Amino acid sequence: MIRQSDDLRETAGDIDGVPPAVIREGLRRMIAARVFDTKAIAMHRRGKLGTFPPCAGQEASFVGAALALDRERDWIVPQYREIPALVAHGAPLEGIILYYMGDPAGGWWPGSVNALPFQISIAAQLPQAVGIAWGLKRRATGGAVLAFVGDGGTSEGDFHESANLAGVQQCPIVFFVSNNGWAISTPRARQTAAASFADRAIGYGYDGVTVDGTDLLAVYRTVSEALATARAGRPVIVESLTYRVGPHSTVDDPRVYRSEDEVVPWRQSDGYDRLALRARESGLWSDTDELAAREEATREVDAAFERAQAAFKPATRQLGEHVWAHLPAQTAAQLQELERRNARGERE
Amino acid sequence: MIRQSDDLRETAGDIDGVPPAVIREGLRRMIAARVFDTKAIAMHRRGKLGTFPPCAGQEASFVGAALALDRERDWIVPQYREIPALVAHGAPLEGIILYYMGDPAGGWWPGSVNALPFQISIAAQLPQAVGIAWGLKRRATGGAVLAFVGDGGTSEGDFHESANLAGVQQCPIVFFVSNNGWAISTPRARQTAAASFADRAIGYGYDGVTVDGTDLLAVYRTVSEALATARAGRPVIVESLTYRVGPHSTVDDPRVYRSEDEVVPWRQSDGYDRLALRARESGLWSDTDELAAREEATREVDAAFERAQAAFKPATRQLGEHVWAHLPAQTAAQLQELERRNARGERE
Amino acid sequence: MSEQNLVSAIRDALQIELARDERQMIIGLDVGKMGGVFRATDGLQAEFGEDRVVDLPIAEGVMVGAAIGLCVSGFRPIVEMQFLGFAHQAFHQIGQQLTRLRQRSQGRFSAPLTIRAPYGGGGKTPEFHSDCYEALYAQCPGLRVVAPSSPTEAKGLLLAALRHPDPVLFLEPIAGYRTWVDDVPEGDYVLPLGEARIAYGNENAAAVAVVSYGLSTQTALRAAASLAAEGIDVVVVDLRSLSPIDVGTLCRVVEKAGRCVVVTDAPVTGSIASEVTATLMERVFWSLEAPIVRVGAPDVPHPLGALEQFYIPTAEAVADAVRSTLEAH
Amino acid sequence: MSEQNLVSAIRDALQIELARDERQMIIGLDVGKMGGVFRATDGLQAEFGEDRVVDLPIAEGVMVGAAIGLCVSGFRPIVEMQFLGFAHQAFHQIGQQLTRLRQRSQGRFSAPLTIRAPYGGGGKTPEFHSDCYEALYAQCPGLRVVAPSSPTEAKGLLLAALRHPDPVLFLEPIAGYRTWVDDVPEGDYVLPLGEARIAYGNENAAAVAVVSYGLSTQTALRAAASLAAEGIDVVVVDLRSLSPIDVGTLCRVVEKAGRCVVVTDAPVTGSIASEVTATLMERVFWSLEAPIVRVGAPDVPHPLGALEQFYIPTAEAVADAVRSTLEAH
Ligand SMILES: Cc1ncc(C[n+]2csc(CCOP(=O)(O)OP(=O)(O)O)c2C)c(N)n1
Ligand SMILES: Cc1ncc(C[n+]2csc(CCOP(=O)(O)OP(=O)(O)O)c2C)c(N)n1
Ligand SMILES: [Mg+2]
Ligand SMILES: [Mg+2]
Repeated sequence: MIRQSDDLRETAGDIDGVPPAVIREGLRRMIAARVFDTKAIAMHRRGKLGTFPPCAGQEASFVGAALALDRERDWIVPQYREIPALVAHGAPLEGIILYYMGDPAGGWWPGSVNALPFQISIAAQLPQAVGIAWGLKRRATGGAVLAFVGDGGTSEGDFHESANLAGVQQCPIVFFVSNNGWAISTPRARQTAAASFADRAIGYGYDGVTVDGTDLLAVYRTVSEALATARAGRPVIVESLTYRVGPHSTVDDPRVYRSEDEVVPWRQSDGYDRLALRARESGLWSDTDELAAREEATREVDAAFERAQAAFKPATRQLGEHVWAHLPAQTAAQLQELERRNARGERE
Repeated sequence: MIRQSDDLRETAGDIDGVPPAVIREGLRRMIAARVFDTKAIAMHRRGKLGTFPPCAGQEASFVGAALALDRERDWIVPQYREIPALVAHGAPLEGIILYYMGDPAGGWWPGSVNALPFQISIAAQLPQAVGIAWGLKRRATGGAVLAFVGDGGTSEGDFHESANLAGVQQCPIVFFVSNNGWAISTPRARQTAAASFADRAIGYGYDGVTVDGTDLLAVYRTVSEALATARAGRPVIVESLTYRVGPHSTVDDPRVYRSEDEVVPWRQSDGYDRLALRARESGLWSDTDELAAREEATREVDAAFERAQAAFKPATRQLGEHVWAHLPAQTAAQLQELERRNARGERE
Repeated sequence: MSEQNLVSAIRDALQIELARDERQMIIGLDVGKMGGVFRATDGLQAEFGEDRVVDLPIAEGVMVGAAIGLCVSGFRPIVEMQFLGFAHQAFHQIGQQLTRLRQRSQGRFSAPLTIRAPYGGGGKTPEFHSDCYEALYAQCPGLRVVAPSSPTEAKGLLLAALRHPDPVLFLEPIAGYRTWVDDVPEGDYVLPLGEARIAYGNENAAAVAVVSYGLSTQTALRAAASLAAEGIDVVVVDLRSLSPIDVGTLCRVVEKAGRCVVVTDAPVTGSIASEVTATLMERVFWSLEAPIVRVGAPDVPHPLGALEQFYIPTAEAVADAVRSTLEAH
Repeated sequence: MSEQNLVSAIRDALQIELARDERQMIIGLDVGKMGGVFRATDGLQAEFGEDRVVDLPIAEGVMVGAAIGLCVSGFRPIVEMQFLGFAHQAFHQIGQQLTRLRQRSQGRFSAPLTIRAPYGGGGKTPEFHSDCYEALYAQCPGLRVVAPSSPTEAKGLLLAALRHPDPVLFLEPIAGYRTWVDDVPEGDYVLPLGEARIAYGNENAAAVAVVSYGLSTQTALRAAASLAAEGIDVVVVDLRSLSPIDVGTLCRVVEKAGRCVVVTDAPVTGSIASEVTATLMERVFWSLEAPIVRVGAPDVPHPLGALEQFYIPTAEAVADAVRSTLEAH
């Protein structure tokens, strides 16, 4: 089999206007996302990881959106499921792993990564996202914010207040609604009577657009355009139509509330498979590439889990770290007392 | 001058499809609203009434909306400015006066009046309105809820969560947005970038409509239709375009934040004047009617103020009344102690 | 009597009340087909229908607010707050609307609803799922706050809450859902609301009174057992009701013992333990032989799972406090 | 020094800090042209521009949340909460987001912002405008809570808050806005955050320590004056910082006096007075000659205007408590 040189293929021509380098990176990252997901679920089963939210089915959506960002100046404000997006933006895997091991030391990214930490309270990160965008604008950085929220999250007051203020302040922000059909056991249809989440934008005075979230190219192009609009001071709501193929989390059993029939078509329109097919046709991707990507991802993920496990040293001391800039004296005393107590190993 | 008999005029023919009886009641109630407003402001100046929110400019909007209701089965959920609507629905003036005198004894209406009390926290009454509508539907009463909120109130999370849930539960509710141009000193344009508040409805999966809030007939017809839609399980957002001609409250001075030029055209399109002109042309209204209505209103308002002042007997005892069904023993003891103390008249 | 864990006792109470009173309904997140994230409403939608057991959009504020409105329309909704930590989103509806409907309407309307909320550590949950926020709600006049300490207690107190004319926040210790097992009375079983109970020991013979509630009562009971082995007799007062507090029982027992340790799982500052201590200070000061000691979590947020073991107050900490109280003079 | 009332002292501090640090901005309701409902930001938009003094839609949650985000982008917003009672709508953003950004990001991000909020009675306001909700916020680890008791204190503490690396909730007693008048130091004037002060009396000679903060310090001072006329010497400890509390000063003074009255304008249950009392119980029990007494409002919501006169704790109530404390034995 003749294998084109990477260089050649990187310039072999766009698909749907998306450059080959992005397509190949997208494919690699989707593979890596699946590898990570699978490993994380396995580690949870072995008791090595806490409750974990798999993203199977949403890889194209998360990766496509993140690749549209300019890592130097654009920000991601995540909820908890958008791991592939954060990784594409530069967040280290081991931090993510440590976080899901229940170690707060993992919940952050180095200063070069323009992203907030995970945030668990549904939609409560959105007001902060608007504030960041507002600040970027005031500083005239040209940067924009990509704020993630789920279909369920759109029902919260925080979603509304944020989307509305973004319009008023003309903030450079894209609200990315991952409409994956479910909020735990609650189907999209019980989340709102609206026909689409993109339609919400009308009520805030800007544009909304719905995109096929299993089509990485479409997501990439849509988010790229949305970011351009946002940079000009007009927020955008992007609704990504996708599906949570797996459980809500590693402690959820979706069979209780949905039939496998519903899942099947979504498995069949897997984002990676769809793009890989087209990329193969265009000579941008091959079995060898796939294998290599999978091997590399496995190596990286395994190494990250090892690093995380080595770094995992939960300690009483961490309880009070970074709660305050100036830890109050009484709290410091409480924590010292607790450290002494815990050091004696009296815990049941 | 020949004066038609009342009977004749009540059947003299509709204007814009609104029956004469409604038109005449609307005119009388708008006059009464203005009389009440004026007296309340005067009483505030004389220190006999607390901070009071005048509704000048919005009479047509409030009265037109309330007259569309079926008092037997429909509910009003007010904020604080909708006094003419509450009065049209049966709320006693003296209760309203007592409330604004700062006496909690005034904050309620008799059991025959389907309305919640005033509620001051912006938009926080809306979730309750949805719950009432939900309950009316479950009881199959055929009743609907008219929930009032201001342009400012639409920015709150409570507005969104309520509007969205109403759609999901298909509640018989009409959200009546009194877009009076201002939220204290904040102009409508800084409240949202959306072109209209009616457009919000799209994002909730139902219809929104904007109506000229200085045209009582238009408001009446629009709310009537909206109620019919709502009774069938489809909520409606009605945006009433109106204007707060007076100050936000008796302690506000609008000259600080808006120019008198802006107010002039609204004064000129006064809801009463507009409708009275047409009613006069149709033979439904006359100077005599106007005079009679004003005299009657003045009598009623004066009497209500007198009754309120006679009833006004603030007492320590009231502090704990109706806070609990079962007042906790310690709280009862605190209040007894306080009653004793206050009876000694030691207050500074 | 039948052996039940906490979830099952709660489900039992819900089932009884939905069957008995058709005004009762359950609303919340994932309470329908899924039966709630802890399965406390399992099977209830199938039994009582989609009109009475209703899955809602994710919006805690309107969840509580709509429940208030449903009361006005004559229903008695039971709100399942998925976790107490998410009631923050509904704080204005709980602390300012739910509690004031009655007074604002001078008694015409009331909101006799119950909000059930899992809370407390032990589950290694993500952030906000375990924080002990109960003292925030005990500051809301007009709202009762109740925390059961066993499956039997849960059944009896929940049925009482569901029938009470005042709104109740009913706190369910996550750590107990599966692990607490009890012989729970069958059928209708109602405990009084607002009365503390003696959960352990003899109030006339105890050297120290240990005051606790919810999860911390189990901690106190473990401490009591180990102290008994050392020959130290304590009496454990389980508050049950955090608002209002049963001051009568509390004072009676502490007056007799003369020494007292108050246990909470919450950060100690501003906690229920502080309120209990202040109340005792005012009322039984002259009977105290030693300062009352609060045992609680440090004043930092409930940590992520891996640190939880270091954070939650232990039986040993309670026992130490009892010992130190006995040594104090 | 210049004679200033509370509003003017606050405006002064804001003006100084906006001029000094261009990261500072003011956001909130009606803070622009109108200069805030109490005029505390009067003229600041004209001086610093619409980018730095910004009127927002009515949405308290996003007001605080966006301020957090602005901090991440390098700004230091000052949020004017129109009234403390409306911070309930932002309770999740304050209690769970603002307080956790630093820990969640392991110190990378922080939110050194200040929320200013009018609170407390005396203004005969509509519901929610006067309630003393401060103890709710003192339960949020990661958030400082400060309440000044005079114009000078307000200026010094506000400037300290605006420069502090931790978020601060700054409580402004409505009753003091126009009526408190002081000789306020001109120019930059910063007081320490987290230290209580002796507002009156001699801690070495006082028979009773009266602990208070914000509005209640003025009440305590009036009580002190009338007690002095009777020959009773008290020392008034003005907490200034409600979270964290300056336990050192508190204990030192109360230990010396041996008797203590704690005053709050809030419903007494779950109040700052309860926390102060519990802390003193643990730390200075052996020095106490009488039970500590809390003086506060009854456990009911702040009433509508006409009843306010019956509700707010009076100097006479404080003086009575002091007298009863002296009689106790
Ligand atoms: C404020 C709040 N309420 C409830 C929860 C519990 N909860 C966790 S995930 C989830 C569903 C979220 O659904 P969606 O927004 O669609 O995101 P997805 O999980 O599908 O990615 C819920 C209700 C929460 N974390 N925060
Ligand atoms: C939650 C909340 N935030 C702030 C306020 C203070 N406030 C009282 S009235 C008002 C303006 C309301 O404007 P709008 O909703 O347009 O009603 P209008 O006064 O014009 O009738 C504000 C901000 C409040 N009452 N409640
Ligand atoms: Mg979803
Ligand atoms: Mg308005």
